[in-house]
Amino acid sequence: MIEQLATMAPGPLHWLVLTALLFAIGTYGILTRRNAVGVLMAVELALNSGALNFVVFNRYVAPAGVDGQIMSIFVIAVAAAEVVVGMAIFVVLFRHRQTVDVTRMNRIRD
Amino acid sequence: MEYELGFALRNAWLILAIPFLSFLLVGLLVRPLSEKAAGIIATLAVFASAAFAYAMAAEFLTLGAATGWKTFVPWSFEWLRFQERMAVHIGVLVDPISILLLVVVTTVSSLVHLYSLGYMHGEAGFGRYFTFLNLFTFSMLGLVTAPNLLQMFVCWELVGASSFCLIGFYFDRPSAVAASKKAFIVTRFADLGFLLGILILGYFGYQVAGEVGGTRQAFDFLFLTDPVVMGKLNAIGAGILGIPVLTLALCLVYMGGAGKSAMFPLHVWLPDAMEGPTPVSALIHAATMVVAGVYLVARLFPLFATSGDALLVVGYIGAFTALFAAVIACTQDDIKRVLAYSTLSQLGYMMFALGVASVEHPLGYTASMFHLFTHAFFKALLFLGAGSVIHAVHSNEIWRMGGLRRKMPVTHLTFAIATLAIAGIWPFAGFFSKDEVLAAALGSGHYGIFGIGLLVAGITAFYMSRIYFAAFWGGARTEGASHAHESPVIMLIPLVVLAVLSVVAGFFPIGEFVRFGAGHGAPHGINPAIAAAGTFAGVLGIGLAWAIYGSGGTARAEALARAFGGAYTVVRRKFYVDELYLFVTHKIIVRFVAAPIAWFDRAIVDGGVNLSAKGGRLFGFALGSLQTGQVQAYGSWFAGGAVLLVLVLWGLQ
Amino acid sequence: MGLLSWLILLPFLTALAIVFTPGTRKSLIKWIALAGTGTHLLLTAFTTWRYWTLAAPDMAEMRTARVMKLYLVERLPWFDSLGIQYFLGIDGISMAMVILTSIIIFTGVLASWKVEERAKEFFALLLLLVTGVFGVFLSFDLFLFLMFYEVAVLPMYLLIGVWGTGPKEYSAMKLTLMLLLGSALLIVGFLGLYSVSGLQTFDLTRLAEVSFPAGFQKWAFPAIFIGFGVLGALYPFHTWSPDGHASAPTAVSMLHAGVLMKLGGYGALRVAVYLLPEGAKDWGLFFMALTTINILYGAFGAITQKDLKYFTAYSSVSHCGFVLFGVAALNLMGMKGAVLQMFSHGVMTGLFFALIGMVYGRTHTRMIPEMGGLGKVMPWLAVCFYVGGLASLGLPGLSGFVAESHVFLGGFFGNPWGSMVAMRTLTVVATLSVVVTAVYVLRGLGRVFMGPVTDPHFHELKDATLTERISTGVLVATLAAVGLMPWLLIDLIEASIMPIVNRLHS
Amino acid sequence: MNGQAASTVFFYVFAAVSVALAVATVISRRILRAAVALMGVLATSAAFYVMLDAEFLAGVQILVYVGGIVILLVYAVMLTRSSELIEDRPSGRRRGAALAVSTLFFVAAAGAFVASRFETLRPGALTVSGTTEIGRRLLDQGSTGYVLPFELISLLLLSVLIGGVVIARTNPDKGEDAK
Repeated sequence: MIEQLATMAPGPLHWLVLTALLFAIGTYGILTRRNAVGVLMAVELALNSGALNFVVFNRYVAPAGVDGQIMSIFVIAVAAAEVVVGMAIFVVLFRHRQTVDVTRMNRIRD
Repeated sequence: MEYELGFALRNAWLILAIPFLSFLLVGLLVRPLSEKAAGIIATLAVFASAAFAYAMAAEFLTLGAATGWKTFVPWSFEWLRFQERMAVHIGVLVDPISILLLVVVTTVSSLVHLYSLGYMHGEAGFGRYFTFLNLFTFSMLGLVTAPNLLQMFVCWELVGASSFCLIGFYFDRPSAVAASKKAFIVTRFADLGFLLGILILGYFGYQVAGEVGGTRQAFDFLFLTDPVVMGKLNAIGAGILGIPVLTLALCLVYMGGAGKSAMFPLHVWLPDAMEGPTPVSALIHAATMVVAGVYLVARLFPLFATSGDALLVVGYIGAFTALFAAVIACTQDDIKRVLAYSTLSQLGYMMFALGVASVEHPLGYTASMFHLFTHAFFKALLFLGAGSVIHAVHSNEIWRMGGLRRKMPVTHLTFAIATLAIAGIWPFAGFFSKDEVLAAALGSGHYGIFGIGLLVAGITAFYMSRIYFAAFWGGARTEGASHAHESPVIMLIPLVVLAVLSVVAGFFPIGEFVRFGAGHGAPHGINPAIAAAGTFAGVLGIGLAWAIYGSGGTARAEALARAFGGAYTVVRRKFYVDELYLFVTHKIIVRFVAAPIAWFDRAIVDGGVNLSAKGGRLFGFALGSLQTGQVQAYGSWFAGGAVLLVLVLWGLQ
Repeated sequence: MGLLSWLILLPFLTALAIVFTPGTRKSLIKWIALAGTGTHLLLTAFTTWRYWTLAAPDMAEMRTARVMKLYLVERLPWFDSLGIQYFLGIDGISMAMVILTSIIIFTGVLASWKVEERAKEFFALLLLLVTGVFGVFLSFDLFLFLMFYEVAVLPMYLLIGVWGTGPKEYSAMKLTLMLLLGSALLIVGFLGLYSVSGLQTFDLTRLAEVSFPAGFQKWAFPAIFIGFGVLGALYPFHTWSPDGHASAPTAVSMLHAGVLMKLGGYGALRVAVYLLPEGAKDWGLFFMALTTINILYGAFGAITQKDLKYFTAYSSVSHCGFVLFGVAALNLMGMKGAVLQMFSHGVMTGLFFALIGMVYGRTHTRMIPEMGGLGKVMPWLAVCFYVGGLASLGLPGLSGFVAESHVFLGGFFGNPWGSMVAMRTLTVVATLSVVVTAVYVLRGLGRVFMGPVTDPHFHELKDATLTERISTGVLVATLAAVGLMPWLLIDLIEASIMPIVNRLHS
Repeated sequence: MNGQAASTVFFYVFAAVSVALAVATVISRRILRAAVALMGVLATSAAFYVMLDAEFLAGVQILVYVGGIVILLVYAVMLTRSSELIEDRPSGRRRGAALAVSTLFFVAAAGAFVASRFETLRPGALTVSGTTEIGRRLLDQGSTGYVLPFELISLLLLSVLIGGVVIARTNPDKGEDAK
């Protein structure tokens, strides 16, 4: 089996399907997680798959440049910023409502 | 007009303006200040119109001989223009019958106004009473002088409305309110026919006016009774159900007349209308308004004569009503109701007199107008006399009166004159006119109608004598009757004047100018055979009444009533016509039409609206449950939707 | 700034003045409202005079004209790229409606003299509503027309929802939604006119120069007619009217039944029949039949009503049926009758609702069976009520007769584009309403005002106050004036109806 | 098994691990465990970067993501109450919906990729050193340079730093309100 696998060198399609899968899993997490921190983690997952995607395209479509990689760096930076702000909000939120369960954060409805 | 008109005819508008301005003045300005002044001003105004009407009549009579009694419109102005050839002019039409009616209306009206000053003295709403009375006089004069169908209809409705107001004068009495409503609604129903008749005549008149050319207006009587126009109208042929258009239109118009003149089966409102003050009954429900129907037929008589069939309808319904009402009158105990049925019966007389008239035998036309003329005086007199009695006894019931002969000599004498007049005894007015009506029926070959007329003459004499004997002869049957005393002078003056008129009116040579066609209607002498027969019937009726009621006791009357048994009850209950109406209107119309419609509206139509609203709401709720306020749920929809959209777009490519 | 703009602006400025008045000074607010509407009445009188002097010379020429002639025109580009203009003008029909509205709002303010709760907001909204109504009657750009229409409808929602009685939220919602449904149809129709004409304009006078294709007219006419019909209580879209009127406060009922419902007939005549004559010919008989149902159905519906306001509302359904019936008859007499009936019914129903408000303010009930003998206690109100009632059953001498006789004649004379037999039959059926109307009017009023006084408390009630006498007196006088001198109104409107008729015949 | 084949096998192994860890991240009921799984996913991503010849990025990934962000997350988790560390399972409906949406997304995306025929692309030879080039481009002021976004990101990070402190700072007044 391994031999068989070894003959199937990963082309762009494989990479892209992988990133799509990771992104889908991230989406699933965003939509189901009840803990706000968990939601944030799922977001990181999705962001990460996005960054990976950039690099994949960089590698296969424009190997002469590094623009994709630079984009990934930006993604990572933005992700970092997002986590910081998100965590700060969660801390405040937790302090006020004693919970970070997003399913109970439905006051927007009223 | 090539003839020089006198002052009155040149200023004919005054005949309408005087009572109208007086109505406004009294109703809006004077009444709130002083009720008494309102009454006096109103009365003066009506006397002024009476004087003016006499002046007009005098001028017309002097003019008439020269012009051949030509019909003309001395004054009019355009009031309402529907479209070209369809304008309505308010104006004054002068011809023999309108002059006749003008005299009758203003005379009776002014006497009734005078009488009311005494009769209504001290009543609450004295000023209101005179306001309405003035309004009525104005409308009636407008009706009489109408130069076209529309003005006729307008005033027709206005007399109806003022009659409504006056019947319901004692508006805190439920019976008066009910009676006023009934009168208005029943006549309104009849007016529906009138309105439809106007629509039909208006439409075809408009077409004919177009063919004839010129600037003539479709609604004008002068236009409609023009021989050329009548010929064209008659030639239109079948309308619906094979009935010729003209006949149909005239029958519908007659329906209006029958309502106002209380012909069977639209008569039910008139007896109830006696809830109004007695002078009102005398003026409106005996002498003037109720003859409007007769007047309408007479006004359109050339058309009716052209159609022929419509005239037969008029004749038979009139004859039937005359008999029907006379029979009922024999069994009623309320003096005003007896008089009301008597009025019905006499109106039937006038109607069938018109019905038997034709182009070949136009005597009925004259006879009808003659009877209208004399009847107005003696019937008004009867009502005012009855009012005087009621005023004294405080009851309408004839069995609560009795022996008033000595206590109220003037009232008694005048009432006796009126009774003899209506019974058709020479030399009182009724004799002449009744004789002429019967002669017309016989002369035109309507023997059946003649027979009915003769029979009714006898019955009339019977029931009138009945109330006369019951009220004035024998001994006082109640406290009220024994303490009765004569009415004040202001009430007696009209009685005396009307009594004099009831005696002399018959000698008035009305046939000289009220006639239809040339030559035929020449005044005729008394036909001895018919006169004898009529007088015999009258004397027989009086004698019978004397035999039964002359003693003043009720024993013989009760025995007689028992002898007739069920038939007596049926007649006494007025053949149950009222009950039938009540059943139809309340049970059927309200319960099976109005109530279901109201329900249908709320339940089905509105229910449909509410259902759609509910549907919308449910849909909203269904969507609303998606609004959880949870970002993740929104996210699911957003992401799913976005992906689906991409897929759809992709699929489309 | 022309005269017509001032007609629209004056109520708006009055509303603004009220907004900037402290809410606690209620009597000042009322006086401002009264002054504004009183001035408006004078301005309307002046406009009438101006219109009359301008239009009188053209009257004869209008008899054969096919394009309506507007006076005192004000025209400014607004959204130029879409061809939307600020386009005001006036003709006889508008003039009659403006006079009506001005009278109704003046008397309506007087009739609302007793409003104490949030008086400031009430009067401000009322005047805003009226601004919209004036705008509708004066604008001849369909877009502007719709805009003013919405301006008129939305305050209505608040006025009923806040100051109403009974199930007011429900009624307000129903009324607003159904009216908006109507305006949705109108928007569809108007956009159709806009695009099919190919002129890139909403200008009514220019659209009137276009002969729209028959296929288009066939669907656009019913859309527009029904769109206006909803407002004019066309069966079966009338159900907002009983509930809405029953819940609305006095002045709003007056304005709504008196004026806004007239918009239905006005638009049906002005837009639907005028612009789409071919559609009108196709659908005339159908709508005649529908409005015949209206007429009788409303009348029969009124017989069994217990609540005075429902009673009047059903009567309005019947009377508004006459308006649309006259329009659908597609001839001069019918359309004249329709406009006359709009005016007449406007005044009459304004009077009714004003009186009901006054009676209710005294007895605190509107249920007919609970009242009785009030004529003895409040003779002024009783007389006015009866005058209104007699006008509504078409008594000659009051305005109702003039209008109804026109409508009946119009219906009976019919038009060449439908079956004459059918049109006549429908007219005959419709005339039945004169009897039914008499029945319900006399029954209802008889119960309330006649007979013995049923409740001893009623003896303590007072007759009308001065403001109430003025407000009802003005309305009664208007009814009588139109009834006695119909030519005043007929001369005003006839020349403006002729182009509509002539267009149908060309 | 040559180098090429080895890297192919590595790809599949890492992919499987990555996906498994990702799934663990989103379905684990213990937040701390999820955080660890996420760390694993990010680490495997670093390996992917290496496979894609982006060594610099791999380093950044380890340093910033795994070392910074995840630790931050773990800290946040630590700060919250212990009862929050184990979360309730989301409702079946929501999981179903989320599964449907994510599956749909995956199908759509994968379908798009398949349809686009990317497999025809072959990796070209890298002409420049990745790290050097990144450094140069980031600071390049020319038309192909990223100096402006770079500066903006720096600003963003600074403001986030300050903002985070401001938001999370204990405010005595607010604290009173909360009670």
